[in-house]
Amino acid sequence: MEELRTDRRWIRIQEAPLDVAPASDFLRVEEAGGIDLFLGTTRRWTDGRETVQLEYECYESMAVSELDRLLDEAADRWPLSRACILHRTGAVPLREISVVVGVSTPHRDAAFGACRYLIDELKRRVPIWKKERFADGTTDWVEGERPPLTDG
Amino acid sequence: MEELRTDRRWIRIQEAPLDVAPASDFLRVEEAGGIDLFLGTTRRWTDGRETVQLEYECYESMAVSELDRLLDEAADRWPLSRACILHRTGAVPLREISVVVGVSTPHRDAAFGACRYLIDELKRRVPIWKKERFADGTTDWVEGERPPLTDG
Amino acid sequence: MKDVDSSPPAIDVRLFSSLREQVGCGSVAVIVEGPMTVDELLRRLADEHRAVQAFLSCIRVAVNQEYVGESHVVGPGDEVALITPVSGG
Amino acid sequence: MKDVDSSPPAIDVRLFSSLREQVGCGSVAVIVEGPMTVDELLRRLADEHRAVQAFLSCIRVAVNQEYVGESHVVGPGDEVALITPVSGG
Repeated sequence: MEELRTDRRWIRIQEAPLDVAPASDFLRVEEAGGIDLFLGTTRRWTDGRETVQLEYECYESMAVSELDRLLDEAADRWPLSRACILHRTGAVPLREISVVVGVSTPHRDAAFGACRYLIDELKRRVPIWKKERFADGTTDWVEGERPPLTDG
Repeated sequence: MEELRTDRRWIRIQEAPLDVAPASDFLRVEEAGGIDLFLGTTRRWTDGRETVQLEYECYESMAVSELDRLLDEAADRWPLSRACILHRTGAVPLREISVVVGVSTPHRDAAFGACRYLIDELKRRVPIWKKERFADGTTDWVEGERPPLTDG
Repeated sequence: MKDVDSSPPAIDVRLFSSLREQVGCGSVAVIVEGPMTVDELLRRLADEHRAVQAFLSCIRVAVNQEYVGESHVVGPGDEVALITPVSGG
Repeated sequence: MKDVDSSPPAIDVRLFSSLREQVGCGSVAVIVEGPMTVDELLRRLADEHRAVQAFLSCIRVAVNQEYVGESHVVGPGDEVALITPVSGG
Protein backbone atom coordinates (compact mmCIF):
# COMPACT_ATOMS: atom_id res chain seq x y z
CA MET A 1 0.00 0.00 0.00
CA GLU A 2 1.23 3.45 -0.87
CA GLU A 3 -0.76 6.61 -0.32
CA LEU A 4 -0.56 10.38 -0.63
CA ARG A 5 -3.38 12.38 0.87
CA THR A 6 -3.78 16.11 1.24
CA ASP A 7 -6.83 18.36 1.71
CA ARG A 8 -7.49 18.36 -1.99
CA ARG A 9 -6.05 15.19 -3.47
CA TRP A 10 -6.01 11.53 -2.61
CA ILE A 11 -3.80 8.97 -4.34
CA ARG A 12 -3.72 5.39 -3.19
CA ILE A 13 -2.36 2.07 -4.45
CA GLN A 14 -3.81 -0.91 -2.59
CA GLU A 15 -4.31 -4.67 -2.85
CA ALA A 16 -7.69 -4.59 -1.12
CA PRO A 17 -10.90 -4.32 -3.18
CA LEU A 18 -11.84 -0.80 -4.25
CA ASP A 19 -15.15 0.82 -3.52
CA VAL A 20 -16.62 3.98 -5.03
CA ALA A 21 -18.22 5.37 -1.85
CA PRO A 22 -15.04 6.63 -0.12
CA ALA A 23 -14.05 8.41 -3.34
CA SER A 24 -17.45 10.06 -3.64
CA ASP A 25 -17.33 11.13 0.04
CA PHE A 26 -13.87 12.64 -0.47
CA LEU A 27 -14.95 14.56 -3.58
CA ARG A 28 -18.22 16.04 -2.29
CA VAL A 29 -17.35 19.52 -1.06
CA GLU A 30 -19.32 22.76 -0.86
CA GLU A 31 -17.45 24.48 -3.68
CA ALA A 32 -18.20 21.69 -6.18
CA GLY A 33 -21.36 21.26 -8.23
CA GLY A 34 -20.24 18.42 -10.49
CA ILE A 35 -18.35 15.19 -9.93
CA ASP A 36 -17.15 12.81 -12.59
CA LEU A 37 -16.01 9.36 -11.56
CA PHE A 38 -14.47 6.81 -13.86
CA LEU A 39 -14.26 3.19 -12.76
CA GLY A 40 -12.28 0.53 -14.58
CA THR A 41 -13.63 -2.98 -14.08
CA THR A 42 -12.51 -6.43 -15.18
CA ARG A 43 -14.36 -7.39 -18.38
CA ARG A 44 -15.04 -11.02 -19.24
CA TRP A 45 -14.81 -10.97 -23.04
CA THR A 46 -12.20 -9.30 -25.25
CA ASP A 47 -12.16 -10.08 -28.97
CA GLY A 48 -13.83 -13.43 -28.33
CA ARG A 49 -11.38 -14.50 -25.61
CA GLU A 50 -12.63 -15.16 -22.12
CA THR A 51 -10.79 -13.48 -19.25
CA VAL A 52 -11.04 -14.91 -15.74
CA GLN A 53 -9.13 -12.17 -13.93
CA LEU A 54 -6.67 -9.36 -14.39
CA GLU A 55 -3.46 -9.16 -12.36
CA TYR A 56 -1.89 -5.77 -11.77
CA GLU A 57 1.77 -5.09 -10.98
CA CYS A 58 2.79 -1.63 -9.87
CA TYR A 59 6.00 0.29 -9.27
CA GLU A 60 4.28 1.85 -6.31
CA SER A 61 6.56 4.68 -5.22
CA MET A 62 6.87 5.98 -8.75
CA ALA A 63 3.19 5.45 -9.52
CA VAL A 64 2.23 7.72 -6.63
CA SER A 65 4.76 10.37 -7.75
CA GLU A 66 3.61 10.20 -11.37
CA LEU A 67 -0.06 10.39 -10.37
CA ASP A 68 0.78 13.42 -8.25
CA ARG A 69 2.39 15.06 -11.28
CA LEU A 70 -0.69 14.18 -13.35
CA LEU A 71 -2.89 15.87 -10.79
CA ASP A 72 -0.62 18.94 -10.91
CA GLU A 73 -1.11 19.08 -14.67
CA ALA A 74 -4.88 18.65 -14.40
CA ALA A 75 -5.05 21.36 -11.71
CA ASP A 76 -3.25 23.73 -14.09
CA ARG A 77 -5.88 23.15 -16.76
CA TRP A 78 -9.11 22.82 -14.80
CA PRO A 79 -10.44 24.34 -11.57
CA LEU A 80 -10.38 21.16 -9.50
CA SER A 81 -12.10 21.28 -6.13
CA ARG A 82 -10.82 17.82 -5.25
CA ALA A 83 -9.38 14.85 -7.12
CA CYS A 84 -8.65 11.24 -6.29
CA ILE A 85 -7.02 8.32 -8.06
CA LEU A 86 -7.17 4.89 -6.44
CA HIS A 87 -5.65 1.83 -8.11
CA ARG A 88 -5.81 -1.78 -7.05
CA THR A 89 -2.89 -4.21 -7.43
CA GLY A 90 -2.76 -8.00 -7.56
CA ALA A 91 -5.66 -10.08 -8.82
CA VAL A 92 -8.88 -8.28 -9.78
CA PRO A 93 -11.74 -10.75 -10.50
CA LEU A 94 -14.49 -10.15 -13.04
CA ARG A 95 -16.78 -7.17 -12.29
CA GLU A 96 -14.46 -5.79 -9.62
CA ILE A 97 -12.92 -2.33 -9.75
CA SER A 98 -9.27 -1.89 -10.73
CA VAL A 99 -9.17 1.89 -10.77
CA VAL A 100 -11.22 4.84 -9.54
CA VAL A 101 -10.51 8.27 -11.01
CA GLY A 102 -12.65 11.08 -9.65
CA VAL A 103 -12.74 14.86 -9.75
CA SER A 104 -15.09 17.47 -8.39
CA THR A 105 -15.32 20.92 -9.95
CA PRO A 106 -17.68 23.91 -9.74
CA HIS A 107 -19.24 23.04 -13.14
CA ARG A 108 -19.53 19.78 -15.04
CA ASP A 109 -17.51 20.67 -18.15
CA ALA A 110 -14.31 20.72 -16.14
CA ALA A 111 -15.20 17.53 -14.29
CA PHE A 112 -15.61 15.55 -17.51
CA GLY A 113 -12.51 17.11 -19.09
CA ALA A 114 -10.22 16.52 -16.12
CA CYS A 115 -11.46 12.99 -15.41
CA ARG A 116 -10.94 11.94 -19.02
CA TYR A 117 -7.49 13.51 -19.08
CA LEU A 118 -6.46 11.72 -15.89
CA ILE A 119 -7.52 8.22 -16.94
CA ASP A 120 -6.02 8.67 -20.43
CA GLU A 121 -2.69 9.85 -19.03
CA LEU A 122 -2.72 7.19 -16.32
CA LYS A 123 -2.95 4.56 -19.03
CA ARG A 124 -0.07 6.20 -20.93
CA ARG A 125 2.40 7.02 -18.20
CA VAL A 126 1.81 5.55 -14.79
CA PRO A 127 4.00 2.47 -14.12
CA ILE A 128 1.30 -0.13 -13.68
CA TRP A 129 0.96 -3.25 -15.83
CA LYS A 130 -1.88 -5.69 -16.25
CA LYS A 131 -1.69 -9.36 -17.06
CA GLU A 132 -4.78 -11.03 -18.50
CA ARG A 133 -5.47 -14.51 -17.25
CA PHE A 134 -7.66 -16.33 -19.75
CA ALA A 135 -10.14 -19.17 -19.28
CA ASP A 136 -7.93 -21.43 -21.43
CA GLY A 137 -5.13 -21.15 -18.83
CA THR A 138 -2.87 -18.82 -20.80
CA THR A 139 -1.77 -15.36 -19.70
CA ASP A 140 -0.74 -12.19 -21.51
CA TRP A 141 0.98 -9.06 -20.30
CA VAL A 142 -0.96 -6.23 -21.87
CA GLU A 143 1.23 -3.63 -23.53
CA GLY A 144 -0.09 -0.10 -23.78
CA GLU A 145 0.96 2.60 -26.21
CA ARG A 146 4.66 2.84 -26.99
CA PRO A 147 5.59 6.50 -26.64
CA PRO A 148 9.02 7.58 -27.89
CA LEU A 149 11.79 8.45 -25.46
CA THR A 150 11.76 12.18 -24.86
CA ASP A 151 14.19 14.29 -22.97
CA GLY A 152 12.86 14.44 -19.46
CA MET B 1 -41.19 8.12 -5.84
CA GLU B 2 -41.36 6.90 -9.39
CA GLU B 3 -39.16 4.16 -10.80
CA LEU B 4 -38.54 2.13 -13.93
CA ARG B 5 -36.16 -0.77 -13.65
CA THR B 6 -35.24 -3.44 -16.16
CA ASP B 7 -32.23 -5.74 -16.52
CA ARG B 8 -30.24 -3.02 -18.23
CA ARG B 9 -31.60 0.32 -17.11
CA TRP B 10 -32.63 1.92 -13.88
CA ILE B 11 -34.49 5.23 -13.62
CA ARG B 12 -35.64 6.56 -10.29
CA ILE B 13 -37.03 9.82 -8.90
CA GLN B 14 -36.94 9.94 -5.11
CA GLU B 15 -37.08 12.35 -2.16
CA ALA B 16 -34.62 10.35 -0.09
CA PRO B 17 -30.89 11.17 -0.20
CA LEU B 18 -28.99 9.64 -3.13
CA ASP B 19 -25.94 7.48 -2.76
CA VAL B 20 -23.46 6.44 -5.43
CA ALA B 21 -22.91 2.84 -4.26
CA PRO B 22 -26.22 1.32 -5.49
CA ALA B 23 -25.61 2.90 -8.91
CA SER B 24 -22.09 1.49 -9.08
CA ASP B 25 -23.35 -1.96 -8.02
CA PHE B 26 -26.03 -1.87 -10.71
CA LEU B 27 -23.56 -0.85 -13.41
CA ARG B 28 -20.78 -3.36 -12.68
CA VAL B 29 -21.38 -6.28 -15.03
CA GLU B 30 -19.05 -8.79 -16.70
CA GLU B 31 -19.40 -7.31 -20.17
CA ALA B 32 -18.33 -3.83 -19.06
CA GLY B 33 -14.77 -2.57 -18.66
CA GLY B 34 -15.48 1.11 -18.06
CA ILE B 35 -18.02 3.00 -15.99
CA ASP B 36 -18.57 6.72 -16.01
CA LEU B 37 -20.63 8.26 -13.22
CA PHE B 38 -21.67 11.87 -13.05
CA LEU B 39 -22.92 13.29 -9.75
CA GLY B 40 -24.53 16.69 -9.40
CA THR B 41 -24.14 18.20 -5.93
CA THR B 42 -25.40 21.37 -4.27
CA ARG B 43 -22.71 24.08 -4.53
CA ARG B 44 -22.43 26.83 -1.94
CA TRP B 45 -21.24 29.76 -4.06
CA THR B 46 -22.51 30.92 -7.47
CA ASP B 47 -21.32 34.27 -8.83
CA GLY B 48 -20.64 35.52 -5.33
CA ARG B 49 -24.07 34.53 -3.95
CA GLU B 50 -24.34 32.02 -1.16
CA THR B 51 -26.76 29.13 -1.62
CA VAL B 52 -28.09 27.27 1.43
CA GLN B 53 -29.98 24.56 -0.43
CA LEU B 54 -31.57 23.65 -3.74
CA GLU B 55 -35.18 22.55 -4.01
CA TYR B 56 -36.22 20.33 -6.88
CA GLU B 57 -39.71 19.99 -8.32
CA CYS B 58 -40.40 17.22 -10.79
CA TYR B 59 -43.21 16.17 -13.12
CA GLU B 60 -42.44 12.61 -12.14
CA SER B 61 -44.40 10.47 -14.58
CA MET B 62 -43.15 12.45 -17.56
CA ALA B 63 -39.60 12.68 -16.17
CA VAL B 64 -39.37 8.90 -16.07
CA SER B 65 -40.76 8.59 -19.62
CA GLU B 66 -38.43 11.26 -20.96
CA LEU B 67 -35.42 9.69 -19.24
CA ASP B 68 -36.40 6.36 -20.75
CA ARG B 69 -36.45 7.99 -24.22
CA LEU B 70 -33.05 9.53 -23.48
CA LEU B 71 -31.68 6.11 -22.63
CA ASP B 72 -33.14 4.75 -25.89
CA GLU B 73 -31.27 7.46 -27.79
CA ALA B 74 -28.03 6.82 -25.92
CA ALA B 75 -28.36 3.06 -26.52
CA ASP B 76 -28.69 3.76 -30.26
CA ARG B 77 -25.42 5.70 -30.27
CA TRP B 78 -23.25 3.77 -27.80
CA PRO B 79 -22.93 0.10 -26.78
CA LEU B 80 -24.34 0.49 -23.27
CA SER B 81 -24.00 -2.49 -20.97
CA ARG B 82 -26.11 -0.80 -18.31
CA ALA B 83 -27.28 2.71 -17.54
CA CYS B 84 -28.93 4.44 -14.61
CA ILE B 85 -30.30 7.88 -13.89
CA LEU B 86 -31.39 8.71 -10.36
CA HIS B 87 -32.72 12.15 -9.43
CA ARG B 88 -33.64 13.53 -6.03
CA THR B 89 -36.61 15.85 -5.45
CA GLY B 90 -37.38 18.29 -2.65
CA ALA B 91 -34.66 20.00 -0.63
CA VAL B 92 -31.04 19.03 -1.34
CA PRO B 93 -28.62 20.55 1.20
CA LEU B 94 -25.06 21.63 0.44
CA ARG B 95 -22.69 18.81 -0.63
CA GLU B 96 -25.54 16.34 -1.14
CA ILE B 97 -26.27 14.61 -4.43
CA SER B 98 -29.16 15.78 -6.62
CA VAL B 99 -28.52 13.50 -9.58
CA VAL B 100 -26.56 10.36 -10.46
CA VAL B 101 -26.04 9.52 -14.12
CA GLY B 102 -24.07 6.35 -14.78
CA VAL B 103 -23.25 4.11 -17.70
CA SER B 104 -21.13 1.03 -18.12
CA THR B 105 -19.70 0.06 -21.51
CA PRO B 106 -17.09 -2.35 -22.83
CA HIS B 107 -14.57 0.51 -23.36
CA ARG B 108 -14.23 3.92 -21.75
CA ASP B 109 -14.75 6.13 -24.81
CA ALA B 110 -18.40 5.14 -24.99
CA ALA B 111 -18.85 5.51 -21.23
CA PHE B 112 -17.67 9.11 -21.24
CA GLY B 113 -19.62 9.95 -24.41
CA ALA B 114 -22.90 8.47 -23.25
CA CYS B 115 -22.69 9.84 -19.70
CA ARG B 116 -22.03 13.36 -20.98
CA TYR B 117 -24.86 13.09 -23.48
CA LEU B 118 -27.30 11.93 -20.81
CA ILE B 119 -26.60 14.68 -18.29
CA ASP B 120 -26.60 17.35 -21.01
CA GLU B 121 -29.93 16.17 -22.40
CA LEU B 122 -31.40 15.71 -18.93
CA LYS B 123 -30.67 19.38 -18.24
CA ARG B 124 -32.29 20.36 -21.54
CA ARG B 125 -35.40 18.23 -21.67
CA VAL B 126 -36.39 16.41 -18.52
CA PRO B 127 -39.19 18.19 -16.61
CA ILE B 128 -37.37 18.94 -13.39
CA TRP B 129 -36.85 22.45 -12.00
CA LYS B 130 -34.54 23.73 -9.30
CA LYS B 131 -35.10 26.63 -6.98
CA GLU B 132 -32.07 28.17 -5.31
CA ARG B 133 -32.54 29.23 -1.72
CA PHE B 134 -29.94 31.85 -0.83
CA ALA B 135 -28.38 32.77 2.49
CA ASP B 136 -30.03 36.22 2.31
CA GLY B 137 -33.48 34.57 2.43
CA THR B 138 -34.37 35.09 -1.23
CA THR B 139 -35.15 32.32 -3.70
CA ASP B 140 -34.84 31.97 -7.47
CA TRP B 141 -36.28 29.44 -9.87
CA VAL B 142 -33.39 28.53 -12.16
CA GLU B 143 -34.30 28.63 -15.84
CA GLY B 144 -32.37 26.42 -18.20
CA GLU B 145 -31.94 26.81 -21.92
CA ARG B 146 -34.98 27.98 -23.88
CA PRO B 147 -35.30 25.64 -26.85
CA PRO B 148 -37.79 26.56 -29.58
CA LEU B 149 -41.04 24.63 -29.99
CA THR B 150 -40.53 21.89 -32.52
CA ASP B 151 -43.05 19.59 -34.04
CA GLY B 152 -43.34 16.26 -32.32
CA MET C 1 -80.43 13.11 -29.10
CA LYS C 2 -77.08 13.75 -27.40
CA ASP C 3 -76.11 12.89 -23.85
CA VAL C 4 -75.78 15.93 -21.68
CA ASP C 5 -72.93 15.90 -19.13
CA SER C 6 -73.36 17.66 -15.83
CA SER C 7 -70.11 19.60 -16.51
CA PRO C 8 -68.75 20.88 -19.83
CA PRO C 9 -65.79 18.94 -21.27
CA ALA C 10 -62.48 20.35 -20.04
CA ILE C 11 -58.75 19.70 -20.30
CA ASP C 12 -56.76 19.89 -17.10
CA VAL C 13 -53.41 21.55 -17.80
CA ARG C 14 -50.64 20.90 -15.29
CA LEU C 15 -48.29 23.66 -14.19
CA PHE C 16 -44.92 23.47 -12.44
CA SER C 17 -42.26 25.57 -10.76
CA SER C 18 -42.34 29.30 -11.47
CA LEU C 19 -45.50 29.12 -13.56
CA ARG C 20 -47.31 27.08 -10.89
CA GLU C 21 -46.36 29.66 -8.27
CA GLN C 22 -47.39 32.64 -10.40
CA VAL C 23 -50.73 31.15 -11.41
CA GLY C 24 -51.18 29.98 -7.84
CA CYS C 25 -52.27 26.47 -8.72
CA GLY C 26 -50.80 23.16 -9.90
CA SER C 27 -53.34 22.86 -12.72
CA VAL C 28 -55.90 24.91 -14.58
CA ALA C 29 -59.00 23.65 -16.43
CA VAL C 30 -59.67 24.75 -19.99
CA ILE C 31 -63.22 24.24 -21.22
CA VAL C 32 -63.20 22.92 -24.76
CA GLU C 33 -65.97 22.42 -27.28
CA GLY C 34 -64.00 19.82 -29.26
CA PRO C 35 -60.46 18.91 -30.27
CA MET C 36 -58.07 21.86 -30.52
CA THR C 37 -54.42 22.34 -31.38
CA VAL C 38 -51.74 22.94 -28.77
CA ASP C 39 -51.26 26.37 -30.31
CA GLU C 40 -54.91 27.24 -29.77
CA LEU C 41 -54.82 25.87 -26.24
CA LEU C 42 -51.78 28.00 -25.39
CA ARG C 43 -53.45 31.16 -26.74
CA ARG C 44 -56.54 30.46 -24.65
CA LEU C 45 -54.41 29.99 -21.53
CA ALA C 46 -52.37 33.10 -22.29
CA ASP C 47 -55.54 35.17 -22.58
CA GLU C 48 -56.68 34.00 -19.16
CA HIS C 49 -53.35 33.99 -17.29
CA ARG C 50 -50.77 36.77 -17.47
CA ALA C 51 -48.09 34.33 -16.23
CA VAL C 52 -48.69 32.04 -19.19
CA GLN C 53 -48.51 35.07 -21.49
CA ALA C 54 -45.15 36.04 -19.98
CA PHE C 55 -43.69 32.55 -20.53
CA LEU C 56 -45.30 32.02 -23.94
CA SER C 57 -42.10 32.29 -25.96
CA CYS C 58 -40.36 29.54 -24.00
CA ILE C 59 -43.09 27.12 -22.97
CA ARG C 60 -42.97 23.59 -24.34
CA VAL C 61 -46.13 21.56 -24.17
CA ALA C 62 -46.29 17.90 -23.18
CA VAL C 63 -49.26 15.69 -23.92
CA ASN C 64 -49.48 12.34 -22.18
CA GLN C 65 -45.91 12.71 -20.81
CA GLU C 66 -44.32 13.56 -24.14
CA TYR C 67 -43.35 16.83 -25.82
CA VAL C 68 -45.52 17.71 -28.80
CA GLY C 69 -45.46 20.40 -31.48
CA GLU C 70 -47.82 23.39 -31.86
CA SER C 71 -50.04 21.60 -34.34
CA HIS C 72 -50.66 18.58 -32.14
CA VAL C 73 -54.38 18.12 -31.43
CA VAL C 74 -55.59 17.67 -27.85
CA GLY C 75 -58.97 16.92 -26.33
CA PRO C 76 -60.58 15.93 -23.04
CA GLY C 77 -58.84 12.97 -21.44
CA ASP C 78 -55.37 14.01 -22.52
CA GLU C 79 -52.81 14.81 -19.80
CA VAL C 80 -51.45 18.21 -20.82
CA ALA C 81 -48.58 20.04 -19.10
CA LEU C 82 -46.86 23.36 -19.69
CA ILE C 83 -43.11 22.95 -19.37
CA THR C 84 -41.13 26.14 -18.72
CA PRO C 85 -37.34 25.95 -19.26
CA VAL C 86 -36.18 23.04 -17.13
CA SER C 87 -33.22 23.08 -14.75
CA GLY C 88 -32.76 19.61 -13.33
CA GLY C 89 -29.41 18.00 -12.70
CA MET D 1 45.67 7.18 -1.52
CA LYS D 2 42.08 6.24 -2.35
CA ASP D 3 39.64 4.31 -0.22
CA VAL D 4 39.02 0.85 -1.56
CA ASP D 5 35.46 -0.49 -1.26
CA SER D 6 34.86 -4.15 -0.76
CA SER D 7 32.46 -4.14 -3.75
CA PRO D 8 32.64 -2.11 -6.95
CA PRO D 9 30.08 0.71 -7.31
CA ALA D 10 26.87 -0.48 -8.97
CA ILE D 11 23.47 0.78 -9.98
CA ASP D 12 20.49 -1.41 -9.19
CA VAL D 13 18.03 -1.29 -12.05
CA ARG D 14 14.45 -2.30 -11.27
CA LEU D 15 12.42 -4.40 -13.69
CA PHE D 16 8.67 -5.00 -13.87
CA SER D 17 6.02 -7.10 -15.58
CA SER D 18 7.07 -8.86 -18.77
CA LEU D 19 10.69 -7.71 -18.58
CA ARG D 20 10.96 -8.84 -14.95
CA GLU D 21 9.62 -12.27 -15.90
CA GLN D 22 11.89 -12.66 -18.92
CA VAL D 23 15.04 -11.58 -17.07
CA GLY D 24 13.90 -13.70 -14.14
CA CYS D 25 14.57 -11.08 -11.49
CA GLY D 26 13.04 -7.87 -10.13
CA SER D 27 16.33 -6.00 -10.43
CA VAL D 28 19.76 -6.29 -12.04
CA ALA D 29 23.00 -4.64 -10.89
CA VAL D 30 25.14 -2.70 -13.37
CA ILE D 31 28.72 -2.08 -12.30
CA VAL D 32 29.76 1.45 -13.15
CA GLU D 33 33.12 3.20 -13.04
CA GLY D 34 31.53 6.63 -12.79
CA PRO D 35 28.52 8.64 -13.97
CA MET D 36 26.98 7.46 -17.25
CA THR D 37 24.07 8.49 -19.42
CA VAL D 38 20.79 6.61 -19.50
CA ASP D 39 21.56 5.77 -23.12
CA GLU D 40 24.86 4.16 -22.16
CA LEU D 41 23.21 2.30 -19.30
CA LEU D 42 20.51 0.90 -21.59
CA ARG D 43 23.12 -0.30 -24.10
CA ARG D 44 25.06 -2.05 -21.35
CA LEU D 45 21.89 -3.76 -20.14
CA ALA D 46 20.88 -4.72 -23.67
CA ASP D 47 24.30 -6.34 -24.23
CA GLU D 48 23.86 -8.46 -21.13
CA HIS D 49 20.14 -9.28 -21.37
CA ARG D 50 18.36 -10.39 -24.55
CA ALA D 51 15.01 -9.36 -23.03
CA VAL D 52 16.19 -5.78 -22.60
CA GLN D 53 17.44 -5.85 -26.19
CA ALA D 54 14.02 -6.97 -27.37
CA PHE D 55 12.22 -4.14 -25.55
CA LEU D 56 14.85 -1.49 -26.33
CA SER D 57 12.71 0.48 -28.76
CA CYS D 58 9.92 0.98 -26.28
CA ILE D 59 11.55 1.18 -22.85
CA ARG D 60 11.28 4.42 -20.92
CA VAL D 61 13.74 4.95 -18.09
CA ALA D 62 12.81 6.39 -14.72
CA VAL D 63 15.39 7.77 -12.32
CA ASN D 64 14.31 8.45 -8.76
CA GLN D 65 10.63 7.82 -9.64
CA GLU D 66 10.55 10.16 -12.62
CA TYR D 67 10.90 9.63 -16.36
CA VAL D 68 14.17 10.98 -17.79
CA GLY D 69 15.59 11.40 -21.29
CA GLU D 70 18.41 9.44 -22.90
CA SER D 71 21.04 12.02 -22.02
CA HIS D 72 20.20 12.07 -18.31
CA VAL D 73 23.26 11.11 -16.22
CA VAL D 74 22.96 8.42 -13.55
CA GLY D 75 25.32 7.09 -10.93
CA PRO D 76 25.42 4.88 -7.84
CA GLY D 77 22.67 5.78 -5.37
CA ASP D 78 20.12 6.61 -8.04
CA GLU D 79 16.94 4.49 -8.17
CA VAL D 80 16.72 3.44 -11.80
CA ALA D 81 13.81 1.53 -13.38
CA LEU D 82 13.08 0.25 -16.87
CA ILE D 83 9.46 0.95 -17.78
CA THR D 84 8.04 -1.13 -20.61
CA PRO D 85 4.74 0.08 -22.14
CA VAL D 86 2.36 0.45 -19.22
CA SER D 87 -1.20 -0.87 -19.10
CA GLY D 88 -2.78 0.27 -15.86
CA GLY D 89 -6.37 1.36 -15.53
